[in-house]
Amino acid sequence: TGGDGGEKAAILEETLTLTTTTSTYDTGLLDVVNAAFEDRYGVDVDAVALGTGAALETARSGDSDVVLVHARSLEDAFIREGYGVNRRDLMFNDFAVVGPEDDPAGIDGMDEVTAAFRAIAETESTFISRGDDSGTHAKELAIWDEAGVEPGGEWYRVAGSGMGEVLTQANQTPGYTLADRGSYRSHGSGLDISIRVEGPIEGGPELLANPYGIVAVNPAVHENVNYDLAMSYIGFITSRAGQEIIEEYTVGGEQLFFPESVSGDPNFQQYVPGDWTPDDE
Amino acid sequence: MIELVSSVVPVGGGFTPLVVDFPFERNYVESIIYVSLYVSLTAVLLGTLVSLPIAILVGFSQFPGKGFVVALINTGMGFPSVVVGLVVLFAVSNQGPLGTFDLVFTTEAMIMSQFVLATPVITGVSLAAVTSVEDGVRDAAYAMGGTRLDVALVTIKEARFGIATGILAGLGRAISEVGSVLIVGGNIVSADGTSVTRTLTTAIQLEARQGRFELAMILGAILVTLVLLINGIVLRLGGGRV
Amino acid sequence: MIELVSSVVPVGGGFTPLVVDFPFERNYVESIIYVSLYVSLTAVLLGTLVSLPIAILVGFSQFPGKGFVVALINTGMGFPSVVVGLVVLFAVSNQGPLGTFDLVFTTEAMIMSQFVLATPVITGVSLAAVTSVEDGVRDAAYAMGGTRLDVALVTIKEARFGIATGILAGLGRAISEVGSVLIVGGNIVSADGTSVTRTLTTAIQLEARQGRFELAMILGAILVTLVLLINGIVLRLGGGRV
Amino acid sequence: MMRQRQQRQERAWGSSEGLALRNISHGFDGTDVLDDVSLAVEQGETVAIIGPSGTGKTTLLRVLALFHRPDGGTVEVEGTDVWTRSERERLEVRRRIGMVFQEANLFDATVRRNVSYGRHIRRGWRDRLTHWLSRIGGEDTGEGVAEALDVVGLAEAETRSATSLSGGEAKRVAFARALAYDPDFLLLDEPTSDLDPRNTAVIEDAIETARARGLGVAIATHDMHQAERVADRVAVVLEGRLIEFGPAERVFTNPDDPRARKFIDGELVYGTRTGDRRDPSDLQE
Amino acid sequence: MMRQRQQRQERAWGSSEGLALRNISHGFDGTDVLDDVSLAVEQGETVAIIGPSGTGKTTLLRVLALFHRPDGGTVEVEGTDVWTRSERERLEVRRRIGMVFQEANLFDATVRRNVSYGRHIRRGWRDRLTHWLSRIGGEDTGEGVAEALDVVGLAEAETRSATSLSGGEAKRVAFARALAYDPDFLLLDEPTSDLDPRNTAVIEDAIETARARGLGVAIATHDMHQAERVADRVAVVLEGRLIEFGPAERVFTNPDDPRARKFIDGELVYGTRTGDRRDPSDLQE
Ligand SMILES: Nc1ncnc2c1ncn2[C@@H]1O[C@H](COP(=O)(O)OP(=O)(O)OP(=O)(O)O)[C@@H](O)[C@H]1O
Ligand SMILES: Nc1ncnc2c1ncn2[C@@H]1O[C@H](COP(=O)(O)OP(=O)(O)OP(=O)(O)O)[C@@H](O)[C@H]1O
Ligand SMILES: [Mg+2]
Ligand SMILES: [Mg+2]
Repeated sequence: TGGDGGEKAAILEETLTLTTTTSTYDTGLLDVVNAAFEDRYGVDVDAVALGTGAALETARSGDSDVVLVHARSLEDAFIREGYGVNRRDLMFNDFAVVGPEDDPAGIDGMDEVTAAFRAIAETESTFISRGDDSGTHAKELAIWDEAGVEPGGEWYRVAGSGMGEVLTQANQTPGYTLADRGSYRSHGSGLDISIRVEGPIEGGPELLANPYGIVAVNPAVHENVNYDLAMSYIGFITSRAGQEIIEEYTVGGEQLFFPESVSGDPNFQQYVPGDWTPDDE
Repeated sequence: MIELVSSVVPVGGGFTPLVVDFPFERNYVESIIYVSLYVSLTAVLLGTLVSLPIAILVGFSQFPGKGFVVALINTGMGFPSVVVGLVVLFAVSNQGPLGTFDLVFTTEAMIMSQFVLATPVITGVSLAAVTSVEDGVRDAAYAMGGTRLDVALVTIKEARFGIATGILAGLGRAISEVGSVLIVGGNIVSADGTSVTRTLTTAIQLEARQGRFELAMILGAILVTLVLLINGIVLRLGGGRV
Repeated sequence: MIELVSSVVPVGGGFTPLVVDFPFERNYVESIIYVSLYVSLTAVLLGTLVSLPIAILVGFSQFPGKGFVVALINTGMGFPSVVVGLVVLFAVSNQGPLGTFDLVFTTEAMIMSQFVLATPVITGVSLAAVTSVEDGVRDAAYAMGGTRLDVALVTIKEARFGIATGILAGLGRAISEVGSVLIVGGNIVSADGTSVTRTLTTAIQLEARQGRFELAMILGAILVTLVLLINGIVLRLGGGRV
Repeated sequence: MMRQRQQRQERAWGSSEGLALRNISHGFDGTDVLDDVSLAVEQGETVAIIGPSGTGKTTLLRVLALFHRPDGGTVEVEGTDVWTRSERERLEVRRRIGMVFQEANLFDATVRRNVSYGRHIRRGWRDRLTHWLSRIGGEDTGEGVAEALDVVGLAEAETRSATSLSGGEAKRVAFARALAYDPDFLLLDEPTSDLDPRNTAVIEDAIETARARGLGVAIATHDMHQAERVADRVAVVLEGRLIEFGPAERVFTNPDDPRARKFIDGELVYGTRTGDRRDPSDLQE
Repeated sequence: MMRQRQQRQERAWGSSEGLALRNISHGFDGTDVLDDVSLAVEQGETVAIIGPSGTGKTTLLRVLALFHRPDGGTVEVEGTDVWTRSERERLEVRRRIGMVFQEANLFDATVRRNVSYGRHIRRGWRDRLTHWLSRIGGEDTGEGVAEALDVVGLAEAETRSATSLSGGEAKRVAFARALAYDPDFLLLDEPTSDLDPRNTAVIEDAIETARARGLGVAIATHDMHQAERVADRVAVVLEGRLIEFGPAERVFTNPDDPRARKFIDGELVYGTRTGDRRDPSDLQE
């Protein structure tokens, strides 16, 4: 609490609606961040977990004030269309290839994720794809592309489900899948599959990096959105205090996310679409 | 259901025994139960108020295309909840016709979508129940000077067991569905761990998604127990014939 | 539902008009429809075969605790589909009692979970319908030398409209649910874009997750149209009274 | 009763002061059941409606009770064509008519609730609520219920469930139900068809009492003896037509229509098992 | 019929060759309805069961038709205690009994299907299937249906829906339904209660024909004239007890029990409207 009464009372009634992806939500990080934010500003944060596409779509129709996702290309489109403003790099973690204990494709410990994907395809080991246009799905397709493999056939299963469901499926089938570290860690006990190819956090390839961004909804498009509050939230979460919370957040004793917004070497590209150059227009 | 849980637990392997350690905050579970009951019971209550007159009207009037109307009502029993959720979302969204009321991610929007889901079930089953009431009984009420409303009330009384079943089927559909409440409600809890728009079903789904199956089961058992209690009450009140 | 879609499209802004360009592969949609119908109709058929004897037995015998049994049946109408999905998943998983049959992520597992969801609805509504059949009609069948089965068949015939409603309500619950089929079926399509375990509802859910609400609506419209057709057929066959 | 007497003076243009059918025709799904039937039941008289099975007696009574808007002709109450009036006014008319159906048509409730139902629905909604609230915790005694049940000899059955009654008992409860709210007209469809002679006599006594109090009674009956005993006027219906309508004495002794005579005679010669039975076919025109 | 004659020789230990009740007592929910009733219906005879309303006539017929396992006493068919036999054997017995209920209890189907139902369920499942398949595209003609309907004068109603029948028509269809599958026993509960004299005579003729063909007929009736006309033996039931059971002539002219005489007399003096009616209370013991 704290802070002086006058200003606080003005925003006390208000609610900030944050849409995010289920995988982000399910790590539990936002519970901690939002509690701190609510404590500081005295406003309620409604965190709504949706598929990546739905999270952005909800923001497009002005039903949320701020979006937190990890799918840069979709974020870029969102900004290009004018729905989002003031994107900030927020934090990152990484993806990892998880798979069964007996490792039928023999990829355990490979340094190159593209090689691992090629091995999976060659051995026709079951691979479960998110198939839902999420950030994770986009990353998976990028890796296949990089590996020069067109996935298809009996072994390649398109699940069209969230990360949690796909992890359960991979565990049950069993099969390989690409998972973000946060979801893998925070998935409940009883997973028999484990990490086969590590991401950059554990020294794996940069290709598996998973950066998160946060974007405010453009108040010029939707005048009803709570832009001030959204910016307060972005300010808070990218502040030193916010980044410390992210830094200190652990599941099962391990750090899940690595802060990225506080940097001596600011990345201007974070405010605009990733592929934008000044002479674009 | 409780039995189900305990029979299931060993399969999942090494879970904490349920009795030793209830894995949820009391406040969390209580608020979730409250939201579930508030939303579903309100939706079913409203649905019943709308359904009974429709059932009586359709049941006892003859008009061309009646069969089609009945088929339409019954089709409502198969509305996919996700689509209903989306339709309600569009309606309450800022651009939607109800945008000014600011209902996105509120219990009111959840009530609206559950109303849409439950009402055809209540109407359809009540219609069948009401149709099976003998003409003679309605004739008697009419002959004794009953108004339309009196005749309708007598009919409802005679069909009470079927109507109670319809209401319970509607409640079952509402309280057990997850597709629409997730979309229009957003499954929100406040920072102090109190449910804003989280229901038992969305909480179950959350736990299941995260692989915490035993917790999902516990919440499921709570839901089923609640439904059983409500069923007992409704059948006792409404189903004199049982 | 078609109307809903077109009234909703403008809200979402600049979507392609529906007629101009059907946004799915024909093969994809056809295989999804096939899986949906196969799973739900099989589950409802099996559910009906189980439900009718139970409804007749419970409806016409008196025993202590009957009210409780009826409440239990009706409680089944409120089973949360996610929990049913989890229970079936455990049953068919490698460690589960049915592990040897290798049913995880198959349509068979989906049929099992939809059977669990649809049967209580069919039983509950049929029970109410059967209870409303006059004793005199059953007496007549018995007096004319009917076996138990004959009396049961006469009862079913008299209650046909109510039973048809129950079957349609069960079908509605099965074909519109997404929680359990997603868990036990996995929403899988093969690489050539043919559905393995993807149903209309899981496809709708997928589109909705991706924010492609208008595609979700189109699939929803297809689903509702199918349900309407089936309703028409069932009511024509079974509901002579309408 | 005074009310009606006054109205009689005021409404000189009405040719009947009771319930009347004028040139009624009515059918179901294309088949004609009633054809040009005119008949009146005045207050203080009993009209018996007789005729073979399936001839239209029940339909006639139901048209009188305003169940069906007739396909042709008018239904008049004290000279007023009721089907030109508002539903509200027809409700008032219906509330002056008590009906006993051919089947008992009891509600699935206690005998008491069946018999008190007529009074119940005449209460306003506020009264119903007060009454309902006052009943919580105690049982309704139901004014008039015990008296009406007493008339049919079923006073002790008041708290029984109507579904457990014997055929004759149910019929008697239905009679009590029609009596209980003190109507001006009684329409009785075979009210004693399931009753033994003693109970038949009880009901006939009740009918006579009602008539003496000024009610207009119409009774469809298949029992010629009963028609002779209770009726002031007799209507003979044959295949939907009224072939005879006049004072009981004349119709039974000297009917105008030969078929009416045959129908009534039918009964008189069926006296014993070995008796000379007529060929049913010679009842046809 | 020959079958029964043979059995009669073989089973000398049976004291009745028809349907018999021995010391039957039966009740519902704690109340006694029948108390120590013994009665038999032999083949080739008609037994009338008379008694006031609510006295137990219907219950007695239902015990005869094996609806209720009696609380006490035995139900015997040709000397065999049926309730000690298997359900299969009881089914065979039931299939020899035709019953007409006090209410028509028709199925919600056509008249034809109602009347052919008895034959239908006697078919094996394979026959039913063949029959059902052979019917697709054409309507079932239903052997015996037209004949049975002809007996009750409703041949032309064959294709009508049973729900649209008048009260008396429904009762006659119910009678045809019981006749249609040629039973050995006919149990009739007020079969003519809703019928005019002509149709009553038709039914009574049919009863007489059946009796002459060797059927055993039990008829519960409230019509003393009818009992006199059709019955060989008469049973008088009063408050669940059989107070009189003997040849019709003796019971009607000279009953043993004074209450039986009073009950029967009740009818005889109710001849005219002005007649001397007895106080119902003097029928009580
Ligand atoms: N199911 C039942 N539950 C309770 N009581 C019953 C039931 N059936 C009949 N009774 C009672 O048993 C008594 C005898 O009934 P039953 O129907 O045998 O009379 P009945 O002689 O046929 O009369 P009626 O001439 O009026 O048809 C009546 O008092 C009746 O109320
Ligand atoms: N709802 C209906 N639909 C079609 N036909 C009907 C309907 N109600 C009655 N009928 C027919 O109309 C005719 C007259 O029926 P109604 O019931 O008036 O006869 P009724 O004189 O009362 O005969 P009963 O003495 O047998 O009761 C009958 O042929 C009957 O089958
Ligand atoms: Mg009639
Ligand atoms: Mg009886």
